[in-house]
Amino acid sequence: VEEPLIFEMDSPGKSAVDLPPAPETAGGDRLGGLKRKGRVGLPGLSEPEVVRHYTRLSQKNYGIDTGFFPLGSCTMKHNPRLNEKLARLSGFSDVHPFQPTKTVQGALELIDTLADWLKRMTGMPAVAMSPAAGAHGELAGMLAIRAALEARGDARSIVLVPESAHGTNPATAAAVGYKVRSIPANDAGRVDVDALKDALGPDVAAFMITNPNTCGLFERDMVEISAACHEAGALVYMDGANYNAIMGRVKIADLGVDAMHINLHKTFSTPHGGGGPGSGPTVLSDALAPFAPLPFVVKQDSGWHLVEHEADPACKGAGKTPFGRMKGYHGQFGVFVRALSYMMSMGGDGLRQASDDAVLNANYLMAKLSDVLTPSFEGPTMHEALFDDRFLKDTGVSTLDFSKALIDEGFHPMTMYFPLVVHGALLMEPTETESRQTLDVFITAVRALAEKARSGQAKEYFAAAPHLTPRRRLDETRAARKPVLRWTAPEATADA
Amino acid sequence: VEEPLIFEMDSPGKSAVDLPPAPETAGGDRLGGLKRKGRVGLPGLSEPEVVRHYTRLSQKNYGIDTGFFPLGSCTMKHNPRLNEKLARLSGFSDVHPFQPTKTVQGALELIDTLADWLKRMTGMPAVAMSPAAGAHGELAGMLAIRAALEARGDARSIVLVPESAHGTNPATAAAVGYKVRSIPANDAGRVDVDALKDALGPDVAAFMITNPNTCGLFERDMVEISAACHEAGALVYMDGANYNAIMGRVKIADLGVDAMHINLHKTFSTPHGGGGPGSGPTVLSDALAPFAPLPFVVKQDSGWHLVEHEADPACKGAGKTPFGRMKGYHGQFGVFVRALSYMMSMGGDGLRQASDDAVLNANYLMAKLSDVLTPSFEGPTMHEALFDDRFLKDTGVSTLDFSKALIDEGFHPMTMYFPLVVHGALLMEPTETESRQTLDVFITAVRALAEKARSGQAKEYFAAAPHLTPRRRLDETRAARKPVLRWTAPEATADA
Amino acid sequence: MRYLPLTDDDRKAMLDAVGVASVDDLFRDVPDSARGGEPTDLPDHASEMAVERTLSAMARKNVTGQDAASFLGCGAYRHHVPASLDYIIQRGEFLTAYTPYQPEIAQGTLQYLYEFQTQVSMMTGLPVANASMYDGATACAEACAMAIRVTKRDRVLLSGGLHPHYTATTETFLKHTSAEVEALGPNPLAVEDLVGRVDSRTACVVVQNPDFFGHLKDLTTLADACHEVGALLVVAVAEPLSLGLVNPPGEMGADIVVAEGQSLATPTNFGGPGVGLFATREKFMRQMPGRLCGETVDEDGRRGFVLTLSTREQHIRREKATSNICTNSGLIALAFTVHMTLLGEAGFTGLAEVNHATAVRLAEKLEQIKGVKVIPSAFFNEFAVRLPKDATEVVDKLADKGILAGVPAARFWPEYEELADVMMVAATELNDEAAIDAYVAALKEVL
Amino acid sequence: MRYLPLTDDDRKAMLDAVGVASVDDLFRDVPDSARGGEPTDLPDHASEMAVERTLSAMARKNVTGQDAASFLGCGAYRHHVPASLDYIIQRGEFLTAYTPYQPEIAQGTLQYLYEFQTQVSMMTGLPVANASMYDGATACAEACAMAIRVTKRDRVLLSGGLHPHYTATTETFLKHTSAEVEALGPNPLAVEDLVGRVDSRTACVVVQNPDFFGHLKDLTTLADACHEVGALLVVAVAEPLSLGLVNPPGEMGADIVVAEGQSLATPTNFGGPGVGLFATREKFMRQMPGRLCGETVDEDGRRGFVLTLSTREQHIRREKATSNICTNSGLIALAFTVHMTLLGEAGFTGLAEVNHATAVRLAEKLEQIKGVKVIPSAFFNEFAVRLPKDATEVVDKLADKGILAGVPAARFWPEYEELADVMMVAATELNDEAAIDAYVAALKEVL
Repeated sequence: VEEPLIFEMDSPGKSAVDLPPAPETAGGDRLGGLKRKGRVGLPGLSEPEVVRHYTRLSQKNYGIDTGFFPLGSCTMKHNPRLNEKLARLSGFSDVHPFQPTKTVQGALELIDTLADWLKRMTGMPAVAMSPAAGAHGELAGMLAIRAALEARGDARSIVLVPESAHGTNPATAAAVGYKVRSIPANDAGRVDVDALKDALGPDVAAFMITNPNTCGLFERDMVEISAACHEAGALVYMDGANYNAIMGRVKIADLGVDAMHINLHKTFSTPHGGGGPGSGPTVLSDALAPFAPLPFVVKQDSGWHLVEHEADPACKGAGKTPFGRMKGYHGQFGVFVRALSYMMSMGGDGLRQASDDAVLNANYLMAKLSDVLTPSFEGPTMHEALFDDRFLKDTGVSTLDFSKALIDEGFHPMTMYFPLVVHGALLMEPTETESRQTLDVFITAVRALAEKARSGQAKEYFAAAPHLTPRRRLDETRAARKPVLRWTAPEATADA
Repeated sequence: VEEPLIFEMDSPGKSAVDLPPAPETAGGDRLGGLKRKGRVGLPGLSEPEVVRHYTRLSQKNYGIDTGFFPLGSCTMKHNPRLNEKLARLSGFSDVHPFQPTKTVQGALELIDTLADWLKRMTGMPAVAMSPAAGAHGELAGMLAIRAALEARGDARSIVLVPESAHGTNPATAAAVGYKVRSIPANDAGRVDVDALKDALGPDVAAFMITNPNTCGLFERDMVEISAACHEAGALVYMDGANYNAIMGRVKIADLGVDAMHINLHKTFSTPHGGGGPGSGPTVLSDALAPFAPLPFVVKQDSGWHLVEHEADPACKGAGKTPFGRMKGYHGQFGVFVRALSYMMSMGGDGLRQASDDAVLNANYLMAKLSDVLTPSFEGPTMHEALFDDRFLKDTGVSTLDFSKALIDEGFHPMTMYFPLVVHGALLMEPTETESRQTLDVFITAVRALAEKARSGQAKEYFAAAPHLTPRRRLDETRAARKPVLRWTAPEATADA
Repeated sequence: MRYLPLTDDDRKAMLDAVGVASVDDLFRDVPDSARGGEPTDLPDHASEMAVERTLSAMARKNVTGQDAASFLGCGAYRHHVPASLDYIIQRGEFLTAYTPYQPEIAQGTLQYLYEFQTQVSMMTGLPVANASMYDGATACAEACAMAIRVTKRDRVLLSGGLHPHYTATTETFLKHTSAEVEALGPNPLAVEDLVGRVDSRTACVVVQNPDFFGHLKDLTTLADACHEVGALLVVAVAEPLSLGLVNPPGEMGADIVVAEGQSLATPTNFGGPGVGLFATREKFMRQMPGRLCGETVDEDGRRGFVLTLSTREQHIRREKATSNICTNSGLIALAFTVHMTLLGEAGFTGLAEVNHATAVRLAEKLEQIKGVKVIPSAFFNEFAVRLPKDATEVVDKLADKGILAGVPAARFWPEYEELADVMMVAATELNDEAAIDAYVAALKEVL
Repeated sequence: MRYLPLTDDDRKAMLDAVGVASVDDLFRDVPDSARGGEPTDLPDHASEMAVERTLSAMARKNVTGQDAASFLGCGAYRHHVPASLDYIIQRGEFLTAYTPYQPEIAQGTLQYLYEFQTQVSMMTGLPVANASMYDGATACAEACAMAIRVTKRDRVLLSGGLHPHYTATTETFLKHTSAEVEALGPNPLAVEDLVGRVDSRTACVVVQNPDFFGHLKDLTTLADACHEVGALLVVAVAEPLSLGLVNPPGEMGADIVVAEGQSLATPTNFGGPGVGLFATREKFMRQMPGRLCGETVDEDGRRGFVLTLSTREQHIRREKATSNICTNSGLIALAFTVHMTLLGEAGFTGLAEVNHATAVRLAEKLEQIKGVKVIPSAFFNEFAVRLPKDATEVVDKLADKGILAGVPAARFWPEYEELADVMMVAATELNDEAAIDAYVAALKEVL
């Protein structure tokens, strides 16, 4: 069944909302003559039509709730409904950011409690809670690094980034005014430490490293890397995208890093929501802690206090010189509630077990698929299994085709063509919330598809996949060449 | 994707619920040696698996939220989420039926307020709130009738039921100890009043009539029928299954009836839930009011009072002699909240408009389909459009085949083979919550299918329909011949 | 009016298509004397906000289990409801579906009903179960009617330990049949002689386990006595969680088990809706009331599920149906089955253990109060206590202190003076140590 | 541990398949000095019940908009959220999906983003909109960065009427670029001379409408002044509901409109998450930050939607990307678009009217209190007032009386003594007559 756009379902005058009557006023409106003249152009629908429309749209989507979602580097784990329920307690949801702080002690306590958990887990002394997502957390970390360097009168100009890094790393470094230099990987899929050491110098502000890295591997030389950076006067930003593999196993502080963001919407299940909202608290070392952005919560004898200004005695008086503000208000509070709900549910023991199971699941996939796919690097791997496209050589089937064929088997494809350091990458992240039964069904399907591809008889089948979806492959070139980014009434088009 | 049974997903020892620790006790258990010995046999699953399992199962279902559901006599109207939200207020959901009544004044107020709305709408002086569904409401009504007749020393032995009635009517009459006599319909699809008058006599306890009747027609002679019954000393039970057509238009009291149940889960949108829970409050005339079942709510100076015993002064002292009790506790309270939420949202004006629109929608379907299907009776019809299978004559396509083919077009089929008074009946009830656009799409699909059927070329297509569903036609004979009503472990089967 | 999609333009165009001038014309079959039914004394339609405000105000007038420490049972139990359960039952595909008459597009409903029937069968220890009844009380009444059909006898004996609402509902249902219902009076202290009352006229004996006062009993002797004379033993279970810890009725010889599923499905909701569970022996399958879901295959040979044995039902059998039940408790059955699936073997038995231990803990503390006596020697998560004062007064005073302490027996039997000092008390996993201590302290104060 | 499906048996079998003895072996790449990361000082896993109890206790320490009459705004507004909206955004297919990288199985997300972009475009009066940003403040910062890219100039002028958090965020974002940010100080009373400050070095001027103090302004002259020198006008909208009643920025000459969508999407949630709206002129399309959804066709020629113009984004462009944004606010964008669809033209404009009338009503009543002055002559649903006393103290005292009366300007500018008696007050459809009267009465008491 095709589902039209809401604009194509318009019945003028209809509304799915009944309004209370507007109160009488003595003096008419006070709009200063700025009242809107024309229609907005919004369509009118009744409530039954709206509910059915979005229900039907939802049925064209794939989510963790509907099936296995091994999208590498995205940590698509189960999203508990308890998180949603607690975030909707009116004591959390119906609280305004600018209430007198004596009326929001529970909200401040929640922020401080979550911060405390994050600090204990990572062993880091401080955390900036306000970043709204991973990339935003990177920005906070890099701003803190720049502030710290400037505070010691040594801003520097270069940030080093491994070639396997997520695109957000160089983009963030550039946003903070740094030039970006790429560091190559070695044959084992890890940072080439010698190359890094060669690149370190008096103008290097920081090294941004993802660990476990985007090939799914732990950077064995991490402690040495941090030491080398610090020795060269540079700071270490660790991208926390893959933190799920090591929480409860590795204290971040022990790796010598200065900053790491944590994606609450991935690692702490809060959930991804089709593209957010996220939340990216950034843990900071002692070197960076004084520069953490506004606002932040401190516990005082009189209760929890929200520091919103540099002039606040809890700021300046306490040796803090915040580098600024990341966004409006006090962080992604609704996401905090969900994250704390998850963390308390899992506990210290459960979080460690989650890392163990995530890593075990990835290694199990690797073990069970290594003979039919081509693993890019030697294991053990961490929470992801990386393959390249050598197994597809001479089959005429591409990584893209192979992934699209998996959709017809009932699975969300793995991450494709990332990381860039291997050819035709297939990056699978099973997470700890998948059962062995599910992995086995997936393994069977992947093996069958790999055999089908290698048979040489199925090139057209793969090229045409997926076959069973609400839409077949979409023409992305056409979309980009002459972008149509909004609906326009057919009449208007005819006029144009 | 196939979805196994939960029993086939078992991992022993697993659970999707973490329990609090059991408290220590001084003296061990107090089970008197009756502790369970063996396993229950339940499967162990984790929360992610359970959520995914039921999400996937849900996707094999069709509901109002997913599409048009013109199932005749079932009033499948939109189910507002406001109802669900308000029923979940802890002040309603987390209240125990046996709290001291001073702690549940709001709950009693709600029951009394809903009763008041029902009485005002129908013009009837009393209502029994406790029946749990339509058939249960019928039972309450017939028990009240029997009690009233016995109270006047004239129990009688026969109940008259039109041949077009729902099966629950004769089943209910039988459950109250009456013999059932069928009254034929006339050519206009209505009760044959002469036949009824002939059948009325000193041993007739009641006439059970559905109005609008199951052919979708209003019983024009209703006032006369009631008068004739009363004259013969019989009482009139009106089946309220089709009340949606006339609420706000016709006061039930004006029709001279003595009892009518109201399906809150149909007429008042509370919703149907794949088969309940329902709620069937039964409005009663003055003749029946004293016999209404326990419990009931009365407003007193000190607040709302719940009458739970015949010995209560608000019962015996007030001339009430309840015929008994219909079920545990005080009625389908959670359903009451939803119904009142809907009724207050609609208001008196909205409820009348709902009837008008439901009737208009049915007549529109009738008008737009009369040339391709074969309407059974002359209109205007009320909220349903009834067709028979004459239009399928000599096509080799049955009513069943035709209905199943509609599924492939994205619609839930209409009611088939009911009422029994026409051959191969197709009974469509669009309800007021469908838009004209939806009806037009449906009309186009039905017209195309009717033409396809009449082309004579598509017999096999229809016989094999539906084609696009999670399951094709199911073997019901096999299911009934050797019933398998529960899962059994494969080993156990092998042993048997 | 947000729920109505027709606009005035639509209405006009549709009236034109129908060929009438106004909607009034469509109601022309209504006799003149019955026109003008508009309920002019009802308020007009209202915004979500306004409705929410009005109903929230009513809700706030109730004392909830969150406002007060609650120890109430008597067939309705307060347990933790997992968040995922409440999410699943609100999915539109479940919530807004009809009874699964079209199995090709109702496999979701049908499969969960099949899972439900299997779970109920496992819990009760009987091989077949139906797809739900209205509630425990009506299921009990239907069980008696079924026993009468099966045995072709007329005498029904109801234990005095049966939930008084079950007793009253059964009496009402059977009032106008040939059945003779003998309901024994309540007596929490004495041993009831049911065995001695069974005879060759008896269709069935109905007992509750644990009974209304909390007594947990071995039913084997009674079952044997019933079977010896060809009567059936019907066992009612008001707290199905007990089946996680206690020997199931099916293994003690019950022929029919009925139960109220609320405790494992939904909050107490002031008593409704619940869900009736109904299980029996294989040989009685075709005499069961209610819907049944069965396994079969589709045209392509794939396993699927359908409603079956509908020749028992009223839409086929009409006045000869086994019951008049039609709509039942589908969504509450779903809630029940989801909860049972979430719990699994380990969770179900573990939760039962926590409940029992909590109740024992409470009993041990109450027994230390002078004049307070816990009546049953064996119980699950609920027990009657005898107080040194009038129980209704005690409950009333404790309610003012924020403790919903129990249900006075006098609420059900105001005429039995000897029960005036008896109160039923339940404890579940939601009653933590602090709540128990607060209860004990408050009770001491008012005694 | 309810979220973990592996059993110990599974783990053992899987370790065997991998060929290692224990999970520790899988972590062998971790340097010895970094082992032992187990957070032993954290509590163990807990039941749903226990977590709910702990977090509910925190929630109860907050005063909610249901406990107190709330008149707070300053960029976060309390509106009625329709029940159907909250249902839709909780559907697992939306809630648990990822960013729609695989369009064949993400048409649900993509179609609503396309609907969202269209609605934002319609509301703002600008032809293209993106698929959401984090919030209004970051959208504002991104707009300035974009204006710098488009104009290849460095000066950014921020109005003193801009939300102070938007100002601070923009300053932070642009801190280490070549940009020179000039942020004017707050002055609710004076007319700001923005026109006189625009020059040929100006990349953009940012104003808020209605501004932080509630002033509603005609921006046409300022737009002309900007365009005359080749600068862009960026307009921030903190209360998008105002666009239902007020001339949209696009029609007053804005080149970029940024807004905070929270007010139409979610409860206030102590300030987050929100959703940033971002719209601009067609010619700047390829310079926009954030995700964009575009229309296309599939292999069978059917209309479908995809993420497009991703060559602007960091996963392609890396350090040359238009922004580093990746995850944005998909689910809040869904909430926004569902609410806008529910409202439709009639509901959106009608709700705006109710809000304005409610605010006017409140203003009229406040103006009758001696010493209280409503500052803006034209406003939408919020306005600054000058009090005869210190505003912080007044707010504090009224909070104790159950009135959340407003936000003192001193909360944002503690250093501006002349703002000590200024308070921002908002009124929405949720403030009924009774709440307004209670407010006025309580305010009189404390003044």
